[in-house]
Amino acid sequence: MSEVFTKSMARNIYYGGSVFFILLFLALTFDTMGTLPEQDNRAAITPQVALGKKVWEENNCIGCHTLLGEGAYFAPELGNVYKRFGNSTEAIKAFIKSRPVNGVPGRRSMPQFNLTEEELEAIAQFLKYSSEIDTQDWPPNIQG
Amino acid sequence: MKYASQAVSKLYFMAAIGLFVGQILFGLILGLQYVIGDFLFPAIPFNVARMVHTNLLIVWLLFGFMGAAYYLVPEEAERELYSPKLAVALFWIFLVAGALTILGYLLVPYAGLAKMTGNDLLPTMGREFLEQPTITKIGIVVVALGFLYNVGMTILTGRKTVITMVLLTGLTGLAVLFLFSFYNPVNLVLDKYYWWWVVHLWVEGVWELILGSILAFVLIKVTGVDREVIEKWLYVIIAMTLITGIIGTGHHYFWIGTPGYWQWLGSVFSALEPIPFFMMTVFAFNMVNKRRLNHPNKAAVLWAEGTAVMAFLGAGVWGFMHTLAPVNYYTHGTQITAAHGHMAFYGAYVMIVLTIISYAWPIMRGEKAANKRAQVVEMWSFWLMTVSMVFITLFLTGAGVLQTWLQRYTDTPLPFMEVQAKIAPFYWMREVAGLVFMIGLVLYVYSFFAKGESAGDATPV
Amino acid sequence: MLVVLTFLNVLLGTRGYAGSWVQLLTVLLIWAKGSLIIEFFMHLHTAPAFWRGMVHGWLAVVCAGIAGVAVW
Amino acid sequence: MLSIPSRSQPQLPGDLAVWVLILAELLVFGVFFLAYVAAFHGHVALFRAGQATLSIPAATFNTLALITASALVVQAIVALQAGHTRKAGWWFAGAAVLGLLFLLNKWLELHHHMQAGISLSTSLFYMFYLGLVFFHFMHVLAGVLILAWMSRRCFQPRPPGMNAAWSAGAYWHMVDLVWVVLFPLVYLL
Repeated sequence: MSEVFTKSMARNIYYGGSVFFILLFLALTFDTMGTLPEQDNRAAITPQVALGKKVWEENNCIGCHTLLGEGAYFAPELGNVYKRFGNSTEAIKAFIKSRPVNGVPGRRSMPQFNLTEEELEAIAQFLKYSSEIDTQDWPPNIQG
Repeated sequence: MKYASQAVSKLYFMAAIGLFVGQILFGLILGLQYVIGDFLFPAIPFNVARMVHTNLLIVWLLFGFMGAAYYLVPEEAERELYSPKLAVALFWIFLVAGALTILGYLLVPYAGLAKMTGNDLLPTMGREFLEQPTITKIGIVVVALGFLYNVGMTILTGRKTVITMVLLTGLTGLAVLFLFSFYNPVNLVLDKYYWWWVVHLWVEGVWELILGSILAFVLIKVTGVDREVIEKWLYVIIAMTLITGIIGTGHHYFWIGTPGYWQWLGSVFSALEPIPFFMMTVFAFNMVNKRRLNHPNKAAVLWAEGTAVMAFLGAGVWGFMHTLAPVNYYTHGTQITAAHGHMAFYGAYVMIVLTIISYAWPIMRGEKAANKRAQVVEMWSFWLMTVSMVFITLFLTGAGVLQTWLQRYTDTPLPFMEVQAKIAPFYWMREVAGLVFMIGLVLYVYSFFAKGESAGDATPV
Repeated sequence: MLVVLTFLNVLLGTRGYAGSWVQLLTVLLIWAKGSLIIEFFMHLHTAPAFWRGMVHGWLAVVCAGIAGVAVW
Repeated sequence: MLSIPSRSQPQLPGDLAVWVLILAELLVFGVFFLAYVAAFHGHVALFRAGQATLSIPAATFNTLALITASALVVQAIVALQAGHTRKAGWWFAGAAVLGLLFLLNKWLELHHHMQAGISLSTSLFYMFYLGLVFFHFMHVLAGVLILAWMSRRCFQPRPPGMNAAWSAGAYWHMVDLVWVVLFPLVYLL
């Protein structure tokens, strides 16, 4: 079986193929950006939600939890925690507040972050906003 | 060693291995925290340990890539490095910045670190893998630019080969895509969408170019196969990588608030992502079989072949397992993801860095290959680490399957923490496998100091 | 030849015939046209068996998939 | 049917690298075709309603354009093999123009749908229709660029080698082959 296999052709395919698929990806991104307003719940983003996201980030919550399935797998999914806690921001706040400083012997426990009342309300609102993003019906059930 | 300036890579390799040890140490802590929940609490909570574990991984791999570039670029370009001084300076800047960041993670509460480093001015912290303070991120950009300048000038003013051009494209892509880590909109969906441009397009895009070119370089050296042959296969393989991998980003856009068509696009293209890895395996073994010389560095050949196989298994097979949207619907964000992540990172990136270190280190010490006993020790460490990683992956997969079943798939789903208690035996076994990995790593470090009779010269087949 | 087959294809498709035999015929036409392209345009009739088999195999699988649904 | 001197030994017409690409592309299209078929099976009424909004005459014209262009490419290769480089250049140019016609026609069709406010997210049918057609559209675009490039090189002092010509041809025929399946599948079935 004889065949021709040249380096220049392989190179052309590498460059051509890359450019082709980068352009395609950009086109799809463009389309996605146009569609997002319908499903990313951006109307619900208030200054409070913005503060909540900042609290979320500055306490590295993603280091234990997942949010919409992404993050660490050490603690429960929080994308739907608002719904799991019976559509209650108060329940979320109460849980965060109640964490013991020195943990629970032998068990995993969330640290006590000593958040202010404003921060607590903000993070709860952020989690409420997250739970209302259209995620194509994910997670499969309320347990996340 | 053909060019004196190649020696700077020694610094980089040393740092890489040192940080690797640190990474595994924190891996063991994490593994223990999975089963003894209050281990080291509240001194080192899980999130801090995990951040250290993953960030050390990224940083030491970057050290490894840079060291590899400083070693192979002068040899390929047939000239001294453009500026060895810059390379040394950047090394210390990067190391000190990295060490300070890690110390910051460990000594200051994360929120305090955010305040200290002015996260208010440009909030970029607190996102998975991108936890570094904004100022560290800026430092990474500066180091990357200086590094690119140094390597780029060497390549562009010297002999240009396919290997160096692909490497340069990969490194440039790495630096450019990292810029998206500074974009952090409040809109969570947008945040996640572009976050993947760093994470996915790194590990399933440009990093694979770096992997491919390092592997090609080592294969040319240890097999003596014609450069033409290796270079055109390199082109075809990385072309396939980008053709499948770029739209393959879609497998992260299933459930984060993005349009439904990504489920189809992501599933199809990422289902094809194993192809380039498969080609790489076939390619590596073919080249070794067609070798025209018997290189005395048997360990380096073993690492190179191991990379091809484990990258295929970890990135290809384990990735494919949960990449189809209907499967991913149930497995998304479970221990299955962790299993895939461990084997893919080890197989593709850890092993390629160890391959180039294995090849280059003896040469930088003035030998063709390490002595026979050192090589035997090194090969033992290869098998210990690789086999224990296979077991870590299998145990995590077991944990993930059970977790998916109990928490997601049944009619009576159990809460997260109850499920975690039920899968604890898998975590224990994973921890044991992790200990074996650590033993392998200690043996690996020891292999640099082992003494024995010389390994001899390359002989024609 | 290909042109004629295309018109036949269109004719079948537009006349609104229902039923799986029309669909099967359509698939048959796809297969015929595809084979012609592979053999003569792509010039695979002088190619090594592996490549010829791969491309023909692709066409066969796709056609079988379409036909499968038509009958099912 | 067409007279191309056959060779004694089995040989791949074109570069191995191109054939690897062709197999990969066929694989992608093939998976999407089968996915389409499966989705069709699940939502027959939706797909039938969607198909009714498509223009069959325009697509028929497009099929003929692509097939003719493929035939012209074959002529170009025959001419090039015989050493008639200028003639080959014209054949390539003709094929490229037909490809352009395809693109123009297709663009009008897509534009029409976009005007009607239809997008990838409108329905499952339109996701497949627009996705497949646009993906193929990009391939034709790439093919036209390649053919135009080949044509230009034919008029230059150093004409392209046979390997390049066969490879360009093989890629174009692949685009044609995919359309020959895509057209009946999406428009007619």
